Amino acid sequence: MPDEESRDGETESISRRDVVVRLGVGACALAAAGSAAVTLDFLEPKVLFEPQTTFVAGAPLDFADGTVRFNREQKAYVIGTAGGVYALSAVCTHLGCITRFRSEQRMIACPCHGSQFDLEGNVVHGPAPRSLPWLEVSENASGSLVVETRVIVPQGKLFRV
Amino acid sequence: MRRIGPTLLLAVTVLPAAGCGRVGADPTAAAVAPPGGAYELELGKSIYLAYCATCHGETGAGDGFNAFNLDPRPRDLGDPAFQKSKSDENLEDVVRRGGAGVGLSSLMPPWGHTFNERQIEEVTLFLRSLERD
Amino acid sequence: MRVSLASRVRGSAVYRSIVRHGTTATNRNRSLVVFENLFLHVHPVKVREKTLRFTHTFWLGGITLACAFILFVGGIPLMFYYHPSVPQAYRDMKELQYVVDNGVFLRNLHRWAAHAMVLVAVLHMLRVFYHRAYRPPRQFNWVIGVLLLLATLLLSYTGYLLPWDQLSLWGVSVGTSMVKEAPFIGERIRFYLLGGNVVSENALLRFYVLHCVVLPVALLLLVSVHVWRVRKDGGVQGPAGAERKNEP
Amino acid sequence: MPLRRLFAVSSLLFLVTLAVSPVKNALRPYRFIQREFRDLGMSRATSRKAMELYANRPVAIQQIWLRDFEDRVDRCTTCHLGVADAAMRGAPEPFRLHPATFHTPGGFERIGCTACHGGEGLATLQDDAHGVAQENIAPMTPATFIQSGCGRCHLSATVPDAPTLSRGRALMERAGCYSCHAVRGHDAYRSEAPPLDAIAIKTGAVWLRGWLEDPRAVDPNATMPNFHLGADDILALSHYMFGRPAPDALARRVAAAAGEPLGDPATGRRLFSESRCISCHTVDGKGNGSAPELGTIASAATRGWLIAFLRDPHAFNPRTRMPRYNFSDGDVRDIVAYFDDELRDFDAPADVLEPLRVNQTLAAKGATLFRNAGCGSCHASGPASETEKFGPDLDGIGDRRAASLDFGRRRDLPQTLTSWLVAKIESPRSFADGLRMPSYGFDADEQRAIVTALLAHGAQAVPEKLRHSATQPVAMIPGGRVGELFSRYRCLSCHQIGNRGGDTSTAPLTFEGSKVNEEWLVDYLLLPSSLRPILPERMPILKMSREEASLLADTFEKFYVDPSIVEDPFAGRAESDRDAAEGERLYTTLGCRGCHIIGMAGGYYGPTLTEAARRLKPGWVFHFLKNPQGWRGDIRCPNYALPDTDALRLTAYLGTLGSSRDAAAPATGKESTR
Amino acid sequence: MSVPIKIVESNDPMADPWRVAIVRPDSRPSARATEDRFVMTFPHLIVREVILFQLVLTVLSLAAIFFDAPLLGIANPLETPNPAKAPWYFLGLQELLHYFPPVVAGVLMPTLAVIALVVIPYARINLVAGPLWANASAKKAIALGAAVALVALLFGAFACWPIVVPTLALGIAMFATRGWERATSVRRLLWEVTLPEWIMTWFVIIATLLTVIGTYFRGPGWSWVWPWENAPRG
Repeated sequence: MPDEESRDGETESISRRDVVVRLGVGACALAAAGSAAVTLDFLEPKVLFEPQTTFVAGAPLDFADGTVRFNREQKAYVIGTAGGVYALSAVCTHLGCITRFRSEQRMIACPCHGSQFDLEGNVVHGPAPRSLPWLEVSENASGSLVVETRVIVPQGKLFRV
Repeated sequence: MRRIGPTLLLAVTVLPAAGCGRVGADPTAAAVAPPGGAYELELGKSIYLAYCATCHGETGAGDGFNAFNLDPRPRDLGDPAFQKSKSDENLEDVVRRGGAGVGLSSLMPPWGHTFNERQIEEVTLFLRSLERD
Repeated sequence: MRVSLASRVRGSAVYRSIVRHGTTATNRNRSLVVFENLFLHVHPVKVREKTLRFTHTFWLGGITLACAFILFVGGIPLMFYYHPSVPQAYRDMKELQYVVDNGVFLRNLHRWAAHAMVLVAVLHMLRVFYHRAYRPPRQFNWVIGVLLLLATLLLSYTGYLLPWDQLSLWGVSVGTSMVKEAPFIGERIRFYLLGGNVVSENALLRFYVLHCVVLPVALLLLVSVHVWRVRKDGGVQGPAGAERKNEP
Repeated sequence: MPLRRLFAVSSLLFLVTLAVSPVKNALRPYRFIQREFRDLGMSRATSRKAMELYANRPVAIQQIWLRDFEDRVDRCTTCHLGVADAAMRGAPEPFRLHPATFHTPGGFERIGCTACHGGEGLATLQDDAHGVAQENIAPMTPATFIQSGCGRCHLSATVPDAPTLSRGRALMERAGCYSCHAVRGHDAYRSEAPPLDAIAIKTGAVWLRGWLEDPRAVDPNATMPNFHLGADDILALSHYMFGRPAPDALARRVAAAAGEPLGDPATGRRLFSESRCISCHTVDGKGNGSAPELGTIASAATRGWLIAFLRDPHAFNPRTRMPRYNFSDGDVRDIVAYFDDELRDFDAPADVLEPLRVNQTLAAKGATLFRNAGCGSCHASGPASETEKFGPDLDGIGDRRAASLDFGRRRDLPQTLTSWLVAKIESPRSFADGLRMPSYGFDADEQRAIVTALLAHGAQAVPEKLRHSATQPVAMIPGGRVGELFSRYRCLSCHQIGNRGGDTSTAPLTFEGSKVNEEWLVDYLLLPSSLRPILPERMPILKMSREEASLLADTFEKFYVDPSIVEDPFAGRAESDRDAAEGERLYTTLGCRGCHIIGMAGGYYGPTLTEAARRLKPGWVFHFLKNPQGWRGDIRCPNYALPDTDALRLTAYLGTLGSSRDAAAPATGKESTR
Repeated sequence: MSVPIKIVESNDPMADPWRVAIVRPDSRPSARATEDRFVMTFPHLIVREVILFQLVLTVLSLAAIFFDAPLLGIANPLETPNPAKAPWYFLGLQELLHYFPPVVAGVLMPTLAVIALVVIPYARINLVAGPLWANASAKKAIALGAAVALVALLFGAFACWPIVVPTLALGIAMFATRGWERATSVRRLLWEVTLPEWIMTWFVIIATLLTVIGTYFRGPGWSWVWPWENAPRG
């Protein structure tokens, strides 16, 4: 207890009682710290029940120049060009509405606040601050296209087919 | 024995066959394997009874009902000497490519296109269980 | 002469802004420890030495309080992994057991602490009775105590349904069907309690809210009053017969 | 002890106890198993890349989440890390690569693990996951019954690649389980057991009592189980049955037949063998055994009844699989004469067929007994709706917890569902007194098959999209005249059409039209020749008229065809493809004679090909040779992966066989599924 | 010091006019406590409290480590476990239900119990109670005897032995202490037991008894079983 401490708090005169007390206080502190750590670990989910972030878009051949396919579940466009295939997030960069592809004007429009994007994802006009991000496209073992919606790639990075 | 048997067989056959000397050699490792071995043995058995037993017989003695006017007679698969003389690769090869494929009688047909590799493996596993002791 | 880290911290302005009293063991400081501290100032600065004796109260009230504290603190993390819905509620128990780190420990702790609290609370009540500590001026605190006991029972009981296993379902069915027998209002009460006529997902949700919000708050209030009253009524009272001993 | 020391000690104690759980948690078994797997993987890795994949594997709980399959979560792959990893072929458990089955590899993401293997998918501890000795956790399905997993989704009677399951279902069908136990999807089931109202005019009291005492002792082929009836019960029952009035029509027929003159046994014997009765019946144990033993038939039924029955079996038992042969009155008299001469029990008491003078009180007693024993469930003459479901219904039996089962007296059994079921089937009444289920005398394999079939009945049906009922479309069973013929000759008793019909015959008729030539079929129906010398089951001579035969053949030719089979495979092919000589060489080198007979030489497994040309259409032969299993999944003929040329040449060779009528026996070809 | 104590003990404070001081039920006895030794709350009380908390958590943690909380199969309204039991602290009531109509056992009795508990500190008898037999009149004895008998008969009528037996036992004990005023040690202590204490003790005993029976001695169909035959339920 403090009352057993040396009158002068600055100097460390190590009496046996003092050690005992410090031992106890230390143990408590340790326990507290440990509990905190364990709680954090506890709060970290160890399994996830989330929809797949990747989806199979189809065979490369399905994406001739100009094809635009919308995957509703994954909120992404898969677009075929002469050079290759790329995927575009369909989530508007303004307030996160789901954009729609207007086939007649061949552009992407947001129903909420009228933002408009071209097929590269660049903002044509509207409140949207940034262009739509490009998503990673790769090929799986069976040779069909796989889009990973979590990975954003620099604009213009086509998947050559 | 009914449960243990397959386990041991599995230990001595499939593990080396699958080319995992390091793990397979370890008996304790093999001893952990019964379920896998049992399932595979079951599959192998059902394939054997359906396709092979008519000539080789249910016990593998080469006395299936279709055997009697075959020349040469079907192999007695239970014969320990035979079992010793053949590696799993050999057996699988005969099953796969038939007698003709390995320079034996063409009366043993090739099953390589009827079964997939895994099934051939399972049959082989069962063949090993036919050895008489 | 070496200046320890500890003492340098104690010297810092920040530390002083938080802890107003010094470390030196003067009675002034010790008093400050108590009444400068929100949680400790339910205590008087000085207490009768005899009240510290184990046999004086057997610390039963304290143990009950400790259980309550453990239940509060342990219950909150559990809520992070619980959905009051069918069949997810039951699956969450399995998740705690199989997936969540230390989940099963926390669940067990919560369960056993709950049982312990009911038991100790009862013992506490008996202790108070046999020590005649309900006598004036403590009458009202006794009443609060009884209410606390009821709150404790209800908390434990509402929590009993949450795992949504056979034990919960039928434990609660049996209990609530007793309520049903109350004349005139019984049916009604049960209907409100279960949010229906059978123990269903509604009941689960209602019990969940009761268990996690309503009753804990009620308990908290009652406990604060209870503890505060203990001090106002002149501290813990030990054996009534204690005085008898020191007759001339 | 001074306060401060107490404080120190309790603080330490506090710290230690709080530390236990986190430590325990850090030592969860799966973490070690996954590290072990990493090392094993790296030791087996073939490429640096693979090596790195193993090395960088995070230690974490793996799971297969089947959102639209009862929202299952299978965490088996947390420890069974190699199930889909080719490098883990034959590795020690728990890392072993999963055996190749119909669904694996590839099916994991769709059906997970517990769907077939049972157990607790959520668990990450071995004993819990495998449901070892856990009252509230599903135990794993033992390897021997694993095919029950297939049955959860595959509801058809026969499931390819699941012989045990299929056999179990067939056995349950035959044994009549569904007439006492309600089971989803078998509500319309009717047992083949005959209506009993004609008993009095069929046989005698002595025989009946013998039968009631133990049917299998009288007839090894009997499907009727042993009810373990006491002597009094048997007496009462027999009085009850003889008390029941036989339908007049039948009674008159029998009486009339009894009065007819005796026939000629010699002719009878010839007719008997021509009619291939032992394709279903047995004589002294020789034969197929799916129908009653006939060795002592003459001592089991009166002459009059036999004659009347053979003339029109369907009048006596509408549900029988026995065809109505087109015998002349004389034929029948001769056959029954042959029975009287030879197929009788010579030690049987003289009065074995004496009817019974009915005692009404006993009869009344028998009536109650008849009801209580549940005889009506199988023997009722009415439709399925009238029969009473006696036993408990079996839906969900596959998911019952051992704890919820009544083991009664059987303390000897291990407390598992499977052992309980096996024991129930083996000796149903050993569990307690007063149980009504009779014993069927199944052998171990049959028990295993039936339990497999039972375990397939889950508590809830699997979601629609996962269910898989029929492998082939339900066949068009024609109406009108042809329909009558189908029913009269009971084609479906032996042949399968679509997913209907019995499996006695090796030749399903679904696409018979694409396979055989019409004129051959007519001849065959009139005078069936044996295609498989080795099999006791052969097509009987039904004595149908040429008109009937051609009508049937014509129907097959027109309707039962597979459009994917071309008429003429040689169309637009090189002349060299018609090289029959080359085909003959192939026939030898491929070892076809191992199974097929041509002339005299060859194996007995496959059908004789001596007259292939007359029988088989070249289009079908080609189609079959290209991929035998494509014709039917369970074909035993190996797939030689023949190039078109070779297949065509073989076809051409077979086309030369027996086109001239000089071949020894009339012969034709069919593939075997024995 | 001794004076106020006597008053507290006397059955009727108004009966002794020569007393110097009277402690009325609503006054604060703390005045008396002046000579008690005082110590600083910190550290003496605080540290004890900390230790107490540590010990409680330690014990509970050990329990949590070694005994898993029960978890049976998922709730299934179609499959009633036999017996279906409430949590242990309600099993006393459930046991009562076995003897009395639900209204009585499920509602009346618990309500009465709670009310009884609430009014304890307001019932005069609880405040001034002295030893039961201290200068007790024969009337009192008869009244008590009658009460005990009545209770016993009442519950006996419902064949509720777990209550009847302790009632009689305690009744006998109660009368047994009658003559022990001059006795020493234990007997003397027993003699000092007041009526409220007798009643509470009675209540506690039957409550415990019923709970124990309900928990360990009831099997399928609420039939009597022995714990060791009882299938272990969570």
